[in-house]
Amino acid sequence: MTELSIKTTTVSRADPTVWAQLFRRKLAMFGLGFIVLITLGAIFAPLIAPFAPDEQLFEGLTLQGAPMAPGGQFLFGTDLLGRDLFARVLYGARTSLIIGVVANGLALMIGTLIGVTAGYFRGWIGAVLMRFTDLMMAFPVLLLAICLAAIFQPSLWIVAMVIAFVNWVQTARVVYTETSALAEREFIAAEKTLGAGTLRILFRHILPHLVPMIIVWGTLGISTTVLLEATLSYLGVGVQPPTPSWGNIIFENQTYFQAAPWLVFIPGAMILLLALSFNLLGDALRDILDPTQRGMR
Amino acid sequence: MLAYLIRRLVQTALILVGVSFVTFLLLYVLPADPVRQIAGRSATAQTVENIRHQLGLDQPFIVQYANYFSGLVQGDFGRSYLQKTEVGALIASRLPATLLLMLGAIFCELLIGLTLGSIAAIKRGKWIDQLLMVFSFAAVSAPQFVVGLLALYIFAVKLGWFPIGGYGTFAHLVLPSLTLGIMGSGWYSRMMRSSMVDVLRADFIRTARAKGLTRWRVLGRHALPNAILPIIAMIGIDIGLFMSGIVVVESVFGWPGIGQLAWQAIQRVDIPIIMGVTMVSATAIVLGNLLADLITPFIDPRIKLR
Amino acid sequence: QDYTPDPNAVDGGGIIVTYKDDVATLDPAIGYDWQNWSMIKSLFDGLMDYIPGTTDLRPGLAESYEISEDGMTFTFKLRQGVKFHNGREMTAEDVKYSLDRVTNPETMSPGAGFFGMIAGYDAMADGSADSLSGVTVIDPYTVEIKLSRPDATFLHVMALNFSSVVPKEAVDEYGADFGKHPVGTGAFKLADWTIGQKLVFEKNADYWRDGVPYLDSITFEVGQEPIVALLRLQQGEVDVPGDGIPPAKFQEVMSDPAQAERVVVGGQLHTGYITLNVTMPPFDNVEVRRAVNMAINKERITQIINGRAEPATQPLPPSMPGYTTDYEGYAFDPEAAKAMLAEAGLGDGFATELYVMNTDPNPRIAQAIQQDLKAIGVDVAIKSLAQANVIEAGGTEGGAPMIWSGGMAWIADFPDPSNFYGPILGCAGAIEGGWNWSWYCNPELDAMAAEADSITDPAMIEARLQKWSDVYMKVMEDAPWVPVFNESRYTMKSERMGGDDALYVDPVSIPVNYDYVYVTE
Amino acid sequence: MSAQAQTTPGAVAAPGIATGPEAGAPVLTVDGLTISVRQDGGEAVLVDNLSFALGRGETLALAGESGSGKSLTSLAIMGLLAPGLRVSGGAVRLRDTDLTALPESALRGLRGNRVAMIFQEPMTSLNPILTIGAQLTEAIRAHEPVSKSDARVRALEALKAVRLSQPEKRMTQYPHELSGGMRQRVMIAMALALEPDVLIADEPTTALDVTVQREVLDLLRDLQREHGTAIILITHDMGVVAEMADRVVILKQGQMVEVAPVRDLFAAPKKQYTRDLLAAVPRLGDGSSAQALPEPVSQTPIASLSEVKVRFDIRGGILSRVTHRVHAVENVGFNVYPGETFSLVGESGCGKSTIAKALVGLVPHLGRIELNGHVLGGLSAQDQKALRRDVQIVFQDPMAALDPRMRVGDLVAEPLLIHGIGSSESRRATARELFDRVGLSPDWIDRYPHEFSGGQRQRICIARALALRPKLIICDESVSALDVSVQARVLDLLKSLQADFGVSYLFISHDMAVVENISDRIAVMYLGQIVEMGTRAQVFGNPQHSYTKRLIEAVPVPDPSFERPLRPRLTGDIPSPIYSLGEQPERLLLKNIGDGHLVAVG
Ligand SMILES: Nc1ncnc2c1ncn2[C@@H]1O[C@H](COP(=O)(O)OP(=O)(O)OP(=O)(O)O)[C@@H](O)[C@H]1O
Ligand SMILES: Nc1ncnc2c1ncn2[C@@H]1O[C@H](COP(=O)(O)OP(=O)(O)OP(=O)(O)O)[C@@H](O)[C@H]1O
Ligand SMILES: [Mg+2]
Ligand SMILES: [Mg+2]
Ligand code: NI
Repeated sequence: MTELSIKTTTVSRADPTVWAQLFRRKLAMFGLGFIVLITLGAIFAPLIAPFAPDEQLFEGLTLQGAPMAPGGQFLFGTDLLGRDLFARVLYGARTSLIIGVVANGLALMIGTLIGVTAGYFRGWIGAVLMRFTDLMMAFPVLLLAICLAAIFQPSLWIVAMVIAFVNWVQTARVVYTETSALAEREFIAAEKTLGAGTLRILFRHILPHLVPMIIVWGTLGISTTVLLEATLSYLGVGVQPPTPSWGNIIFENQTYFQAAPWLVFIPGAMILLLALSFNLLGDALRDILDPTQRGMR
Repeated sequence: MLAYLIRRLVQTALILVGVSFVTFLLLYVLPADPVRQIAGRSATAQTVENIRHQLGLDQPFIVQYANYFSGLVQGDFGRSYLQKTEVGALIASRLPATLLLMLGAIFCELLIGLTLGSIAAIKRGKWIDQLLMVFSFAAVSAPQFVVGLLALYIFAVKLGWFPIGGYGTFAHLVLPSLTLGIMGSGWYSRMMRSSMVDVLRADFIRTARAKGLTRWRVLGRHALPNAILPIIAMIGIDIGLFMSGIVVVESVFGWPGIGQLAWQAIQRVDIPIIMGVTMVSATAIVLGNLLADLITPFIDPRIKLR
Repeated sequence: QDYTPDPNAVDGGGIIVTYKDDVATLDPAIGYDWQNWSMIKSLFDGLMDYIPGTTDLRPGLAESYEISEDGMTFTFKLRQGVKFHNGREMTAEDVKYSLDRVTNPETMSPGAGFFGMIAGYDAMADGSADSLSGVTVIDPYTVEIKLSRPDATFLHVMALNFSSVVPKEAVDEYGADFGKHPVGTGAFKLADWTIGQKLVFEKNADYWRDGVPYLDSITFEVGQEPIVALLRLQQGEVDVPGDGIPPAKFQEVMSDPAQAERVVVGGQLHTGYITLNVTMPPFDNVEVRRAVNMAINKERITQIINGRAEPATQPLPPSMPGYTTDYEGYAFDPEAAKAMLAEAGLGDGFATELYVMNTDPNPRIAQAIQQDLKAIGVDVAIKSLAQANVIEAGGTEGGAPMIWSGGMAWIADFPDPSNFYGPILGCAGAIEGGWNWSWYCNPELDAMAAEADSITDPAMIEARLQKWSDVYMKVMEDAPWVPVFNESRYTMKSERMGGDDALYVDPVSIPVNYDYVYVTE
Repeated sequence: MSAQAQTTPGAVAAPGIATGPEAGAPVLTVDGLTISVRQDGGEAVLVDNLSFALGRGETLALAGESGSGKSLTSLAIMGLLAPGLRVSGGAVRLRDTDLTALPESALRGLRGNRVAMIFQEPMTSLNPILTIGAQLTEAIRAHEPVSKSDARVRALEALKAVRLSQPEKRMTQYPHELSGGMRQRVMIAMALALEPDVLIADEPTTALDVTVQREVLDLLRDLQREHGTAIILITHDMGVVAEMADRVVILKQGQMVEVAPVRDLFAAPKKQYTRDLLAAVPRLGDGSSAQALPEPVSQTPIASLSEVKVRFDIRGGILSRVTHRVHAVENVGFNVYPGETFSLVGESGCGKSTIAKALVGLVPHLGRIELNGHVLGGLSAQDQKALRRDVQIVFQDPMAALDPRMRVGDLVAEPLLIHGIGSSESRRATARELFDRVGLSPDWIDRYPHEFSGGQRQRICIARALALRPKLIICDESVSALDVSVQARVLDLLKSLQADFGVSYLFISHDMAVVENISDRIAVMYLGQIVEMGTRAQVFGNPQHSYTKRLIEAVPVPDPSFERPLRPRLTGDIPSPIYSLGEQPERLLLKNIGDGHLVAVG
């Protein structure tokens, strides 16, 4: 198990400068700032939010039952039940962060692991893993969701698990293709002749080359999983009304995007910014940690 | 190669059997009774039992599956519970529209994604790169329903360039393809950028430039094919991802595809249709992946099919 | 005659109607969606019919009918010279064949249960007979139908789509695909059906009613998102959006006078309600059920759906005969409700679940209900699921404590008070897989209902309706339901559409009675 | 300004050119060129104020220490410096145009057409997913409006000119299917086909055996004669410098040490560095003076090969069926004993690297390979790992063999880590020490591979192989890119390790002088088979096989005044190891002609 223990050496050596370099990058700092802001907002939502997220305010609806536009008493306006959208977005961040970061991260990890293994070994291990991936991809996810919804009590963790369980397949496939190309490179052969174990080759030599792609999948995955959560919740697997999530706010209100655009565009912008922030941060970290990019800005 | 192909086709068949079994099982345990959907709200218990018997739904699971499966291998998808029509015919009548839409979407994705991704990679770190990054993320974060309606509103209603939904001519195809493809184009452009950045650094690009090749040739002939490898893998995936988006896009644009059929069937537990659509889309996905795997060695000769 | 044709009506022209969902079938024995219901009505005819725009019965393919003294035998005299779309004349044999077909288990008709009062039905249902013994062909133009029990709703049943007369040879020819190749006697015939895209009906020139239909053709475009359909209506591409005005567009339409003018409002035979499962504690306590009834703010809920409904007081909708006009229902009074709960020993409230179908606006309504109940200390968890799952939970004993009926709600099959009782409030429905989701079973009321339905004498109609009124008042006392609102129908039409407004909110032909509307240009 | 436009006639093979009408006007002038790299805290200068001029038809040799900035200078001329590097001062003029000031679009028109370049590392410089043919024809068509088929014909000619066997077949192959020398010849063919005004050749013959090198050099001279091409030749091989160059620029650490006509330089070097450099040049015949090692008779071999065969499939057709086979290695057998240096020499593409790869299990082989008593194949993971500790290989193409995303220090320390040796500090210390021993600054261990020069990378690979102190090191052209002084140093290092620890070497090289210098025994390979094998004295002193003789004759002599006896240029079919399915090369039988000196008969 000496294979993995090296990890710290390089990182720690670069560590002091990573932060310093990060601080010099405006965009990365913007990303970090937004992530921190949203996380704090989610944690301290009860202190910040002017109303409870599920309180259907009498003054939140016009007499005809129309929601209030942003501004005035309601910062982000109100939704179709007269609830304060600002409060809902704040509380919704809790769900969406868990889905976008945890579930998506888990899916990414599983996918990478399976993809790398299959791509490196090819042969029957690769065949088995990739055919399993095919199977999962071909599998009707919505149906599974409907089934789970009826069997389990809906909960955030179930939907997170479902997302992690079904969303790794795409990553796995792409990682697989990349890895099988990498595995043919000469430096991997060189590593083998040094006696490097499989784990070491996979984690120290192949994985770093996949990092840019993993950043792409990971950050774009934030958006898609947050939206997927809404679909699954809609079918009854995940959070149930009135618990807000950015995805379900959009989902519930998307037909009203002309009558009450704020109901779709504000949570939409949040998702976009969250994914973008992670991307900016990830890109910056990659630039800093990845030597081959040095001096390219 | 031939041996590989045969092996993969056998595996494909096995996967499809697996998918059919699991889906059938899911539908079996699904706490929603198709018979009650058929019988309707005024039915007596007797009627319900009659129908259940007629459809063979009172038999043990294994028997039901065996019956379905034996039909399947003979190309018989069964009859819809609610429409009473042959599922095969229903799917066949809608499949062309869906395939057309998917092709259109893939075309849009590739066109937009590869172009923007390449531009971003070339202009790495410039403002246009950042702008394109925001575009990609917006494309991925935007709910397709809203994108579709906005597109319809702007290009069909306000500008009148395209018909407001419908099916038939090329003009009908443009907006739905674009809507379905826009999300993928976000993915593709990010993927493309990332792999292009890598490739542009390679020594052989330097060689190509040293030959004095035009910019287009360096990009098109040397950088693109090297960068496109992960993209190829995505096309197989896309077919799977489309299956979820297609429901929305089809209904916004009134596109007579398979998505709407599937959605209605799911809601009403019309098992033969659900099974049929699942099998067809599973086949498409698995074959799409197979195709991607077959193409890769042609693009990167270092990879060998094993 | 029973109906005066519109003097301004002009012949010719075609209209375009859109729907989101595809049309499953046009087989009258099978079609039971609200969208193919009116299409089938235009393609087929039954012995009985309704006066357009009303809930009043009139003879259809039957020229006249006679009822025996005991109300157990009906003798229908058929119209002569009525031709099927295939050119053959319709005879009494066809009537008998059609009734046999719909009650034959092999047909798997969801409407078979309606025919339970016809003699010989039971033998059909259990498969021991292949023909209804109660239906006899007297001569080519006379059919006699014997009942096994007196039933006042029988004539309404004869007006149902399920009773439509179909030609045997066409059914035999197409077999299970008859639903895609319908042949009837209706005002329109199917000209073209492009699956998943559109259906074209064309005028039946040989139609047996004189003067109608006016339209040359109707095109149904399916698979069209309601919002887009409305957009197309605003562009003048569509004449009637079959799914109505989508909630998201409702205010926009109503606030524009030019558009609002083209909206026709009418009642429909609909009630939205919450079922309270009387077999599950604490709803087995009538006090708790009453308290819940008093806790729901129906005004607010109607506000949420943009005022497209009237608060309801009882199971029956106001336009239904037998509606109790002077009944106030449970008043909205959270304080009293709270007190009542305390009395029932639930002063600290309790936790329960509310099942709801997951299409807008139902989850929203459920959330409003949730908030109302929270105010009296009841903690409601919402389970928002696909329709089939909700129906399943409702039909499972102990499956769902509360269900909001929206989206699956009871729209009457025919305008008779009995239609709101049997399957959804009677003991017959309180079974595994049944539709009585509150599992409310009161044998006493069942007896009353049977009694009311056995009053077949037209002269006694008032007495019958009073009986029904009593039944529903008793139901309200036991409070297995919270009737929430009666939804109104808002139909929008294009500028060129003509015809009486009543035709656009026809209670039995939704959205439009195609046979009588016309276009002005 | 030290550079003058004057040229001195006197190049051996092309006496007429330098005095040609245009000789006076420089084609290319490099004027005060300074190249710097952006680093964390500012800029560091890599090439400092370099000036020289190149006349028409002239050959200018850039020689000097590995890492002195030769490659950077040539890249700067092409305008192809990697991002992060930039020309921070001076100018490069092609006739009158200042290339450093030209926009990319204008440069593009000049590249390939007027100035062409042969890159140092051929593996990474060829597009891995395009066939050789595609890459060649494309270069031709980029500048001349010829049809595809014409371009193909010319590409074929170019491949034939560099003496690549079966050029038609090669056209359809991919870079990774060619041997190192073949790739290099493809690069040369590409540049030659363009017939540019100025050709920059960065170590063009490092991977070529001397006979082919000879051909290629002749070819360059032909080009020069026919088209008046001016050549900048970067090489560390003083023999090549002596034979080819008109003038020589000596570089050290980014600075010009000396510039002089070739004869003057060799005859009377002015600077100490130049003198050292020349003194370090290995000469054929020197090796015989080295002391002979004890006879390794009684010992068991550390590596033993018998009847080893390696074949590669070539697929064709839509179904990718195997149509041909490369018989890369055929029935090779030899032993390497502990403490011995065994050299493999032979024509480029004859299977040397393939044997090396088979020894470390990277290509599947037939026959028997025994390493340290274990038969290769079917070993347990543990045994395999242990074996890997004992046998190390230094790959031919150093850039491709280093993980581009790891710091070189980590790369060098990695074998220790893999085998669980030492603590992280001690490993780091070892890495620093190894860097020092191969002549690299220990301060560079936190850099990444792409930040080094070709020769430096080669040394990193050597350092990595040494880290474990293995029993057998396979060196595949491992000193080919090193300048002579560093080369001498590295060779000394290898020898001292051998003396101290009894390390054995399997040494693959095309540089006969080096081979003679270092080897105990030598095997000469030709087309996958061994044609002659014996001790150094036997092979160099008494070459029997015609190919061996040719090889020794072709060695360039580091003396500009040396007159090479005229020999007919090689013509006719170039033998190739590719056979159709079912065909086999004829098996050569080795005959012992005394004292274990084996020679192929027939
Ligand atoms: N991208 C880079 N970043 C930093 N330093 C670099 C970079 N590229 C090259 N160098 C340094 O510049 C110096 C000159 O490199 P160059 O490649 O020109 O050497 P060279 O003379 O060609 O040597 P060799 O004969 O070994 O190929 C070397 O010391 C190298 O470490
Ligand atoms: N992967 C491969 N596929 C097909 N042919 C190959 C492959 N690798 C090597 N060859 C062929 O095998 C033969 C021997 O190659 P090898 O690399 O061993 O030559 P070499 O003796 O090391 O030559 P050089 O001195 O030029 O490096 C060549 O003809 C080459 O084309
Ligand atoms: Mg160099
Ligand atoms: Mg080699
Ligand atoms: Ni020429």
